[in-house]
Amino acid sequence: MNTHVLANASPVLPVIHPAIEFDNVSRIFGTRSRGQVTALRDISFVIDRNEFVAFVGPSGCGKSTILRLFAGLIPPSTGMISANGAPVVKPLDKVGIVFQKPTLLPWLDIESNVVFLMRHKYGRVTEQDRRAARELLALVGLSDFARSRPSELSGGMQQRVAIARALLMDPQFLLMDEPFSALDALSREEMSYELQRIWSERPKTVLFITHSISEAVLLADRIVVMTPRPGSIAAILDVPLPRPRGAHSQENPLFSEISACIRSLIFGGANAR
Amino acid sequence: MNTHVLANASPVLPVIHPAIEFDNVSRIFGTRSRGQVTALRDISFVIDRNEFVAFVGPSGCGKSTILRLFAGLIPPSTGMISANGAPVVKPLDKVGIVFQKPTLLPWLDIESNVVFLMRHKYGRVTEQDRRAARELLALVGLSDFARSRPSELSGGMQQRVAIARALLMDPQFLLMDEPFSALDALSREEMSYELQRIWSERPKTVLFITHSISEAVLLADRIVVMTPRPGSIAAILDVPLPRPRGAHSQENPLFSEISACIRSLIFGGANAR
Amino acid sequence: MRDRLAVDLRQYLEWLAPVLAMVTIIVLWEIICRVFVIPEFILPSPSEVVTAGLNQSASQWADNITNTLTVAVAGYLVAIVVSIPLAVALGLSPLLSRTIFPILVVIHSTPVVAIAPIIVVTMGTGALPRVFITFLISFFPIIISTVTGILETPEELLEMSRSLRAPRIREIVQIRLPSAIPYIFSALKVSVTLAVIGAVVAEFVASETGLGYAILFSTSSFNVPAAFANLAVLVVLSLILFKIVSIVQVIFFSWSLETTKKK
Amino acid sequence: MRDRLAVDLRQYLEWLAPVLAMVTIIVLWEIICRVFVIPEFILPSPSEVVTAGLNQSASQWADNITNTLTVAVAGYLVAIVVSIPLAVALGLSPLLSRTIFPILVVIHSTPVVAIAPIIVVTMGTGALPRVFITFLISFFPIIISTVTGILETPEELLEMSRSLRAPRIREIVQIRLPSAIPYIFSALKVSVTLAVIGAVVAEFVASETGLGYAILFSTSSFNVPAAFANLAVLVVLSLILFKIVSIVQVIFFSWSLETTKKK
Amino acid sequence: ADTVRYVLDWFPSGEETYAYVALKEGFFAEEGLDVKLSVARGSVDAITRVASGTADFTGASLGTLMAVAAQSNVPVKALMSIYSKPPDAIFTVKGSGIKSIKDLIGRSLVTGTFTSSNQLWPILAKMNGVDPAKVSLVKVDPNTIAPLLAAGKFDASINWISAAAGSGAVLKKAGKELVVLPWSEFGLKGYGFSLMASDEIIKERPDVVRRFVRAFYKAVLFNLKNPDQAAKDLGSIVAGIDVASAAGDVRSTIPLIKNEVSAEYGVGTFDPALVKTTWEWIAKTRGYPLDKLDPNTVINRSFFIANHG
Ligand SMILES: Nc1ncnc2c1ncn2[C@@H]1O[C@H](COP(=O)(O)OP(=O)(O)OP(=O)(O)O)[C@@H](O)[C@H]1O
Ligand SMILES: Nc1ncnc2c1ncn2[C@@H]1O[C@H](COP(=O)(O)OP(=O)(O)OP(=O)(O)O)[C@@H](O)[C@H]1O
Ligand SMILES: [Mg+2]
Ligand SMILES: [Mg+2]
Repeated sequence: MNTHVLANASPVLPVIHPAIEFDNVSRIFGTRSRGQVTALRDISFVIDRNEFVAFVGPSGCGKSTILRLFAGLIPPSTGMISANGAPVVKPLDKVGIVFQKPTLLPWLDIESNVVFLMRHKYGRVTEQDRRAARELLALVGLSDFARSRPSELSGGMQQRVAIARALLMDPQFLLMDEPFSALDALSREEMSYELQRIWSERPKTVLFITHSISEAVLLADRIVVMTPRPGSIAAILDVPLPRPRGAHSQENPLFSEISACIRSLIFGGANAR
Repeated sequence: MNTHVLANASPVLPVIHPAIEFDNVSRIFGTRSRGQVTALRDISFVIDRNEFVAFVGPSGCGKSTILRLFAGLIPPSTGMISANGAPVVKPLDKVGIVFQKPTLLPWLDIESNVVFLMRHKYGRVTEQDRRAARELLALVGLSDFARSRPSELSGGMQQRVAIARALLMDPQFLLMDEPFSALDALSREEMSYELQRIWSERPKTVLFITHSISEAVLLADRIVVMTPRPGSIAAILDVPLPRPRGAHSQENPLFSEISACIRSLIFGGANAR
Repeated sequence: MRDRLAVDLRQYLEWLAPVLAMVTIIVLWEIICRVFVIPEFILPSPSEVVTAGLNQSASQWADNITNTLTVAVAGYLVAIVVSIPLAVALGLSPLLSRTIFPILVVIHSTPVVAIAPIIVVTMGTGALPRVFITFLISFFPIIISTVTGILETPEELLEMSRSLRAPRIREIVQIRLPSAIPYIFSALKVSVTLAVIGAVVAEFVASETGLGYAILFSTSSFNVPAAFANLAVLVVLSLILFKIVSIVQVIFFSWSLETTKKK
Repeated sequence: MRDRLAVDLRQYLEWLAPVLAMVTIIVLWEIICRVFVIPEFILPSPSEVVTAGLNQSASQWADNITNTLTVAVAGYLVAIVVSIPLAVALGLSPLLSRTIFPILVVIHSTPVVAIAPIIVVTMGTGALPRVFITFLISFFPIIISTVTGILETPEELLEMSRSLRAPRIREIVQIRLPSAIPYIFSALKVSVTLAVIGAVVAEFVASETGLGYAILFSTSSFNVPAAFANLAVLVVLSLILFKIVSIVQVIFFSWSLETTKKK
Repeated sequence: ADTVRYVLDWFPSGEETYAYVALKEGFFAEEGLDVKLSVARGSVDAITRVASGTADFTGASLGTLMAVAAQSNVPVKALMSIYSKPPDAIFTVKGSGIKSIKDLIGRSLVTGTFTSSNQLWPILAKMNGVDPAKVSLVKVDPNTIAPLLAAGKFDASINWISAAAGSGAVLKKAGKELVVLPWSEFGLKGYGFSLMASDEIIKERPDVVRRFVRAFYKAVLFNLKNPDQAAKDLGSIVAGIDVASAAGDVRSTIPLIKNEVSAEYGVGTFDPALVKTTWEWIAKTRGYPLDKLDPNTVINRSFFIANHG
């Protein structure tokens, strides 16, 4: 069903490894009430370096699990995951994650929360980091809240802090789990553009989970559409819309075409494809 | 700026009190870093009995604060809030709330979480409640997870549990704070229809916070559009689309008209109206 | 397969390690006693302790253990039964808390020996004063931890409760206490060993039986190995009670350990 | 304005209530002693205690207080410095935890009196054995609570840390310990009064100065009012230390009390 | 000056004045001794401290030393006897009708939990034709005995004579009068409180030991002659001593030191026969065979010379 074939099948040329590769990955959770639950079954896909890939699919289909698998936070039950050709056996280096929940540290103020990942990973925070943090806070519209505690922020504001925090890391892999879910239409659009700008200025491989089809089409190079029970890949779609994309992209007939296709995959069942 | 005038202005006829009334309500938070912060300023609106009102507005404009004020969870700094004509001075009775976070109890399984509000409010849970809970779990697509613990559920699944939990209360006031934010397009649409069905079968006053403009237009009788800093009401729009609404409603030109109007209010500033 | 073996080995090691540690300590202790010829009245060697233990009649052992155990468990249960409701009251009323807390600190920091006369004169010399002393020594951690746990309940859960206008008692029983469980059990573990100490101290003050009495009696009659034999049994009792508390948590409140075990 | 007054009154009451409670207890105690003519050698009346206290010379008071306070504080600090790193180690290694925990339970449930001779023989009769005894008595709650707190760290924060491949030490210092703060302070409060008791017990078994020695000495010479005077000062010391710990939490870790105060 | 360490076997009181008198009256200084004092918690603790080298000298019960020596090879020797009679006694209140051990039948008796008297009691009782089972005996914290007696919770108590003054004062406050029945009058014989030293100091610094014994002996004699001054000396060094009550305690110890035994053998000496009697009592109470210990091996008579004071 996958539209892509493993890229490293050619043995002669110097192999350029894909950034992310899932090869027949399954993940089973042991639960107390329902025994073994298969969250993901036989997931295979390949993401190239600096590609922007979106994951869409119904709630509970295993999107967050894929993110955690790739980040090396949980091991796959079977199958093989690799990053830049090396198997993922422990948490990846050079990863920035926006988790589904903001997970801010309640005892730090907002600016400290933004630089926290730096401090935590490298043990120190330079003045330059702090400046970058303040710029990112401005970018997400929270300059006034640098000294506030997370508990004083609204849900959407907390989520924006989490985004700023991950961007500050300038990671090679940016993994975002429904980063804009708590944002209003306006902030959402602004953030989408900013994310695209950052991504084009400093290319990185982005794994972007969303439940907004239009957001996926707007942002992604390719879209992985998933189905649940057990989580598996229904289709992987290319989005050949020209970049930079913006409000105007939505007028491109391709946009609505791809959107409709995803919609039919999700709403109408995978066979409709 | 409000399009509605207080309903109880006529002194002769027996007064029918509005379900929800905010009269010049402001709310100031004391913060450690930034002193007094005005989250809401001079908010006035009236919601009639069994009306479905949606609140949209940028992140941090005070939507959740309005919900908490009406629920009586926090007092207003100035102004007057009343429910059915009586001032709100303590938490309201007959209220069902879907908070912005799922706030499930980690030590209970999903079914027990759904009936928990019953047990907590009334001290006991009847077999009928349990049956209703199972029906609601089926409705939100989580029948298989009745015996799971919240930690075994995905973000969207947890949110659906929170929705089922509030619906079980069959409250006179249903307050929902971005209830569908973690849901995918499909679940979202399904849930919207179910919510409409429930609301029409057992009418109740619904205060529905969302950041999806189309969702607001699809569901609400009226839409309160808010602007931030400090949070105030930009406009209150009627949505005279015929009910029952569904996918077909989106084809009604009124739908896009109202959507555009809201969009311009949010994106283009309130003056554009 | 190899993974399976590793897991087995690991589990095996988990049981073996503590036993091994204990055995090592005891063997080292024996060796040190022998090599440095440490006199038994300062530190008897394990073998001397065992001999002394075997010299004590079974009925005497049964007596001592029963007496100490009964008092320790009774005092502990009283401490739980009194402390948790009191902690709930203190957690909910800052005024009450401010008023009562100093008194509790005073009670807890009063050495039992200093008030032994009052206790013995008012309560006599039966089991009552001993249970009371045990209670006095072991109640404090439960109160402090329960109060902390009750106050640390996540605000969002409390807001949910308030939104329902649930009676206070249900907010406590159904929300605050369950979320305070990790705190409560941390205190219950501290208190159970304090209860054993309490029972021993109580026997110092007024008793003719029990392990504490036997320890002090043996010491006072210079039979240090016998004192250590009783001490060893006392300590094993403590370990067992501690383990029981841990097991109760694992069985009945396993969710409170969830973050620990999730992988 | 009326609200303002109510707030003032309330704050006033919050300070007044505990003082009032203490005063009431003392007055009641005096009345009971006088009405029922309770002999001073069982329960001296507050006035007799005060008289006895005034009879003790200022230099003696200073001596007793300094000695007990120094030992209590030193033992307490040692307990903190030893327990928190140890707890971190135990919290992170289940194997170590399984191995060491039984030993800690054994240490904590050994009555000091039983091992006093060894301590005195090996450490002499100076301040060292007393600090050691204080440490022995007060370290346990800190370990138990810190371990619990470290293990109860929200999984999502740990996952964040793991995703950064942060060194273990930073996970502990920057995430686990801060989120264990409510647990740690709950234990620090218990331990500080235990440290005072520890200092007193240490003086019971090996010392010639301090409040604990004075209590035992006065009791043994039937000077119960003097014993109570020293007991009263001891208890006040305990209260002050307890309050200091609370204040440290409020000043340096106020966020750990946030849920408590949010309205 | 030579520094030595003396450990008291109980808190400073009228029965523990000797070291303080020797300090205050300059007896130690005269011998060129710099004496450091410490306080143990009972005879066993005191002997343990001397045995383990934490102190050089102590004053403690000879019977305890024998019991200890019978258990293990403890490197401590008794040098000089001070009490030539056992201090154990029955305390009761006037009007209780208890005038002898026999009168205790059917009455209630309270005692300290860990006092060595408890082991003597059944033997003494039997010797006086009393079935110990017919006397209810309750053990409590020693500090609570006097209050319990004063509160009338018990008919009598087992105490040491040296506690008579203090207990008498407590009873007086309750309007009662103390009656003391020394066990020495009911058949108990043997040496009590004695001066002891560690084998180590005996071996390493015999001269210092000799001088210490001489000074201590002077203090004992001073006590006999000037009980009030002895109490004052104690009070001048130890804060919180009630001098009047301490003087009473000093007086109550005089008959233990100066009596028909000391009249015969002299204060300070150990008569081998009485030493043997002391051991026989100990052996009986502990259930030891008589040959478990040669009682005279715990005594070193080479340092005390009666007339050098
Ligand atoms: N407890 C608090 N302390 C201080 N400020 C607060 C507190 N709660 C809310 N605020 C402030 O009030 C404003 C409104 O917050 P609110 O949560 O109502 O926003 P919202 O409209 O729900 O936003 P979102 O869509 O992001 O959830 C924000 O600026 C926030 O910083
Ligand atoms: N720790 C766990 N224990 C048991 N089951 C789990 C666990 N984590 C996830 N699952 C199960 O795995 C499936 C996929 O979960 P996941 O969180 O990846 O979904 P998702 O696609 O991110 O959904 P959402 O959009 O709602 O966040 C779900 O059915 C969930 O119940
Ligand atoms: Mg997810
Ligand atoms: Mg909100």
